Amino acid sequence: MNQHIYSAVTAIGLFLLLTNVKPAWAESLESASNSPPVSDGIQTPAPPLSPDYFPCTTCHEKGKTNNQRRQLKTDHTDIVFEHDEKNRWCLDCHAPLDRDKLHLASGELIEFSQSYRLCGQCHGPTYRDWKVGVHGKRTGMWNGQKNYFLCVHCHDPHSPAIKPIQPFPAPDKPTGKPFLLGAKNK
Amino acid sequence: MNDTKHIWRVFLLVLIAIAAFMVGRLLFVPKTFGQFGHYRAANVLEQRAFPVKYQGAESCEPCHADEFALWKNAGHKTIVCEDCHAPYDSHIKNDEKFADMEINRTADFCLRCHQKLTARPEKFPQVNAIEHLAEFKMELTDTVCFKCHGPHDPTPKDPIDKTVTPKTIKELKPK
Amino acid sequence: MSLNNKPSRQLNRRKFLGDSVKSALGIAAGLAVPGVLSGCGTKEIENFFQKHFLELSPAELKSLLARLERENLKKYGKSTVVSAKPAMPGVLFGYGLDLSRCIGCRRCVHACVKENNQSRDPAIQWIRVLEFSKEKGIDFAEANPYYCAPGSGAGAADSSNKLPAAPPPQLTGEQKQILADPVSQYPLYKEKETEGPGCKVPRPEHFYVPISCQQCENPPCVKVCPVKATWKEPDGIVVIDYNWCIGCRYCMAACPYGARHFNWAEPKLPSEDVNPDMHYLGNRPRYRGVVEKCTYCIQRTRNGRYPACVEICPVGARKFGNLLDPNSEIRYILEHKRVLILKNDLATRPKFFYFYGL
Amino acid sequence: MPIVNFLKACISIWLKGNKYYWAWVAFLGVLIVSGIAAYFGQIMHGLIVTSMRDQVSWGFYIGNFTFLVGVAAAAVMLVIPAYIYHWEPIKEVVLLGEMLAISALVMCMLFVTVDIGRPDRMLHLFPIFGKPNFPVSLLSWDVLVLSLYFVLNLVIVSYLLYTGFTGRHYNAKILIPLVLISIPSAISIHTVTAFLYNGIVARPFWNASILAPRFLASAFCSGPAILIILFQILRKVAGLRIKDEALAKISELMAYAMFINLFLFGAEMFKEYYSHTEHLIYTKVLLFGVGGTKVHLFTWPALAASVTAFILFLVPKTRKNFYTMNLGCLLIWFGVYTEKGMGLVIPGLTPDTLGEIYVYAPSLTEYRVAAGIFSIGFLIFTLLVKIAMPIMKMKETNPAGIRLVKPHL
Amino acid sequence: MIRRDFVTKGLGGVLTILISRSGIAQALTGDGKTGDTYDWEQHDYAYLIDIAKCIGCAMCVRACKRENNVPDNFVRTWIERYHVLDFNNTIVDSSPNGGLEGFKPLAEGSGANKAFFVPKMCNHCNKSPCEQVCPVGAAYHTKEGVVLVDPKRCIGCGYCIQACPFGCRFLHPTEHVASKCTWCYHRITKGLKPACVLACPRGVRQFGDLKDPNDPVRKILLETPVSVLRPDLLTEPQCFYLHMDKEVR
Repeated sequence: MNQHIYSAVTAIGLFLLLTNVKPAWAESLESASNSPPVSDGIQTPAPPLSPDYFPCTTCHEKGKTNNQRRQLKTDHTDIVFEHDEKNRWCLDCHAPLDRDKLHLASGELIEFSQSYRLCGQCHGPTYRDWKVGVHGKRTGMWNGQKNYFLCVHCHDPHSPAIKPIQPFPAPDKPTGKPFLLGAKNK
Repeated sequence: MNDTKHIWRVFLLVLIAIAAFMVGRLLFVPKTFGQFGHYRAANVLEQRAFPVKYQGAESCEPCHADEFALWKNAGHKTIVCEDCHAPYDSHIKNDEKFADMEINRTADFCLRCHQKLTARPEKFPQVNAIEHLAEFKMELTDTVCFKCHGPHDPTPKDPIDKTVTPKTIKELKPK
Repeated sequence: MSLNNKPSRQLNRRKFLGDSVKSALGIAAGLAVPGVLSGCGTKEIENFFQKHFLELSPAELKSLLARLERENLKKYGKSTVVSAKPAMPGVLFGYGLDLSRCIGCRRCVHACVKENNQSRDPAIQWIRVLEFSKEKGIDFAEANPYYCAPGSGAGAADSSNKLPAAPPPQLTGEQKQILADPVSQYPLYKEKETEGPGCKVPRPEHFYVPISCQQCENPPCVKVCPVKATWKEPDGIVVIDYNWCIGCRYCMAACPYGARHFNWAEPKLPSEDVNPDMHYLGNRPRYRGVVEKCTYCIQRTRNGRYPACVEICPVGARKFGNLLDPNSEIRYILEHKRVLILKNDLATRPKFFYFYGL
Repeated sequence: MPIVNFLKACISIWLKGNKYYWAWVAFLGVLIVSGIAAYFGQIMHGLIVTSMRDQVSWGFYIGNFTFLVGVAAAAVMLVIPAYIYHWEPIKEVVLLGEMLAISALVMCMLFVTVDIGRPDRMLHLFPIFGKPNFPVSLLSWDVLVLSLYFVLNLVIVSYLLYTGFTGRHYNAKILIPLVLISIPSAISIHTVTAFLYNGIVARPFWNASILAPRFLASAFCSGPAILIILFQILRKVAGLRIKDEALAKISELMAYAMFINLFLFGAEMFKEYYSHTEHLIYTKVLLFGVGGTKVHLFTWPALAASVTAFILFLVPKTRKNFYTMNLGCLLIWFGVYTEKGMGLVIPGLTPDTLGEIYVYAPSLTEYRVAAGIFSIGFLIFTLLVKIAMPIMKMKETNPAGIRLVKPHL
Repeated sequence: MIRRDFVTKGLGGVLTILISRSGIAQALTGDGKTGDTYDWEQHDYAYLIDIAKCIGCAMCVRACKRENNVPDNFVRTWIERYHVLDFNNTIVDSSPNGGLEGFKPLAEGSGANKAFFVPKMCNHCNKSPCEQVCPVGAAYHTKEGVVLVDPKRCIGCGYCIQACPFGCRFLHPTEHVASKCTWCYHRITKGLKPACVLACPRGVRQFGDLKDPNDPVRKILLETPVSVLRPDLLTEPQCFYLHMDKEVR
């Protein structure tokens, strides 16, 4: 019973959050509609899903779920969850009854390839920027067909802050051939 | 021999000049000049002694507790009382009221913040006054804003004009 | 010879002047001799008499491009396409770089090297990524372009001028794969943590400003070129005719952004790394002794594609588009974001806009 | 064919000389050969054999170029009083001054030639053959005025020598207009060279409106300083009769020029230090060194040398004493050479526009090429003087001839 | 008589100097003897302005004028409005009287792509050019980093007004001395915020102490890239800006 109450409270909280946020960026979304139309047929590379796990329904049976908020002990122990972990948990995003899908706050089930809609629920301004191509990456043609990248291509959905990565090699320091006045470069 | 005399005279002149300079310096340079730098240190204290006029919202609470409470928990809580009223010291002196508080109730004053301007951040609540009032079949007059919005709590639930209530607002607003 | 030899009055001064002009020309020719020495063979002779790019007739241009393709085939054993596609009408290119996203990973630098056939040794890199501390802000006196260099600890390497030149940077296999297929770097957060020295970017308390040619609207480099070897194209790209540049490096002194690079030695470009998609004004192989610079990947952008640095950027910090198109990304940035340009006071009016996406 | 005779005469004069002459020529010849060899290496490998890099893209060559443009321009200083005001004592040294200008200009052109990356495309700088970016690029102006000044001097010198050789008096209707044109072009070669630096907004050290006056002032020091020493050598070696009065007058003019030069330098330093903007770092490179730059080690001795020379030339006693005069000349030469050579180029380019400090010091190739070019210049000057000498001497014994030298002292 | 008088007066003068000097020193360093715990060596103030938040209401300008008795037609802090028309064309207005009367919408069809308000004031530069040029030592720096004008010392020559790169000084119309923002020195030394910070309804203006390790402004300055006006002049302004656009000069 407790967990039902918990998820109901979260859902309501999320809903309230969204309705509060909405007026601020809904207007901007309208103004952004001048930019190239973003249909839901946005071309993106395949979402980065772990081939070991996907499809999730190989393990998670459809229609069944454990709504207990808990520390995972056996599986998915590699997932570090640092995404507002105090206020949310797995089933806020993953559809409880169909693990091959995600769900929005409205309850609508969406494919993993549409995960940006899920992210956009909370990150309104970023979603707006992403749609017009200012946040996130695009490849292709600057005046034609563009490929989008999903939020989860750069951000680990479970721990979204960008992690430091290995840089490519540094440039050479210029080396001269000084004669007599050999000097150290600082 | 004459030469030494000349030298002494020059020496004396220089001495007099130095003395005159010292005396002049004593007379004209303020006492605390140069104590901490090339300036008059006493001025730092003079600057500090300048009277404080704005005392902040807390200074209003003792007398106007109700308004303070209303304001403290509402949308206008970031605006200090003295912004719309007047500085504390124009109202209170030596802990005693000596003059009435100046209050600006004009719509113009409200619109200083809430008139729609492109330069304002998008999220900030702002309206085109004429259009906004036209929605409620009102005209732009002074104090018109207070018909629906209380100055201390601007959400339309505590208006000055008690004939306007959230319910009547809903009725006024065109569908 | 005799000093008493009286010259005839007929030897007029005009003749004398004519002679002296001839001798002056002779000296001028003498000055040109070392130049002729610098290259022998028909190729150089053809180059020597080649006209300025803007004065070529269509037929001449065609044969010139064909000649360059032949040369490339001979030199690199690879068939290449050298185009001279003109600017599209109604296009003015603008570039945006999100300073709040850039992590200083230098992928753009190496993608640019690969795309634009830059010399690998001595290494020429059109993009320079500068590291600044957040506390000091953009202060060029504090800039560090050599962050995360091997053996440098945290900061720049303390190398001596006398040391032999360090070997050019070697890319690891994984890095080469990323350059070949930018999508392979995703998901970004799965990158292996163990490889190479421990230096990772972004380093705490630092931010990064990649600088390449700013494609100024009022370019000082074009102004100073004594031979009109560099000019601004109608789409705003500042280009160089590598067959016309005399290598005086006046433009390098004049550029406030350090965007121009000189071929101090014969550029080395391994055949297997040659990008066969070339543009006459862009990434075709350069010669020793000429200046080169970023052209917004003219060979890509004139065909509607994004520049290579935009395609490789793992965090999507780089944006590109048409400034004249009100629906373009770059216009959105200019209209909605906080924009910064470098050295604003010089009134060069760059079309490279740094912005804060946050 | 008198012109052939003249050339024949020239060659026979060049082939005559004592052992000092031949030792000097041989010495120059060795340096020239070494320079040509070094330049050949540079042609083969590219400018990578110099120490210049993207961060410091101009160096020793351009520094020498700038200094020598000043030397060339300084000939005008001797022309103005001599020809316009008919001031006799200086008149006799004008021909030598113009010869020096010619050799300096040859050196200038050679320094530019060795500095550029594609000397085979030099012709692109000239009209008809190329596309000079004429009114806009200061370098194209420089090409124009340098060529003009070079041709003018060549014509004037050749004409004077030739008339001298043929024993006629020069035609003032030809010579005076040429000289009149050469005065503004002498000023303009140095002004344009100053503007060439001055117009670069990206390099604040150069982007100072005071640069052109400073250039002119220092040119009026460095050119005559070399001349004074050369005159004395020629008096000894070639027996040319140049009056002490003339030398003293030149050194007096140098004192004034040096004062203006130092004053303008001081004005520049005041502006930099008082306003203390981010541009100060270049002045710091010049005066104190930043991040390992070494140019400040030369700046202070050069400044001291300039000040000392100023004092030496200001005081009549030391100005007229040959030891102190020569010392002053050497000091001035050192001072101006440092100030306008590396003292101009290095702080102008270090740190580079993105703040990087690359410590530039010339490579052996650069030294060898520069030495070769200087030798070529000295050789040209030696050869020109060698022709001028007998002609001028002859005139001394032939008062009916040209009035380059007064018949008697 | 006269001599004795002179000597006593002279001695007295020296004594008063000594006494008053130590008194001022005590008052400034707050050693407790004067009942004042404020020590000017314990503070290093900085000011932070977040352009993105500013709505241009000019409450700060009003508060400043009232708090500091700023004469009519002059302002110590003011607000500029930037209208970026396209990427090379910007209108700047400081709507009448430094924004004191508030801002009105621009005429229709001005077609601004982007617009924002920029509050400006004395930057209290660490290396202030105004102080550098003052001939009489009337402009000075307190140990907290506040640039002040001594009105009794100032001769009204106006040199500092020319020297300030930010246009922050003006000649007082009646006192005929230079006048400028003091960061409300009389308030901050009593632990209060400057009047403009107090009056700002949007938290655009923040005032902090760099010597206080827990100060929020100090934290922002350390962790966020902030801008200053005219950084190339190396005057080291102590007013920092957040979210500054390239157009701001």
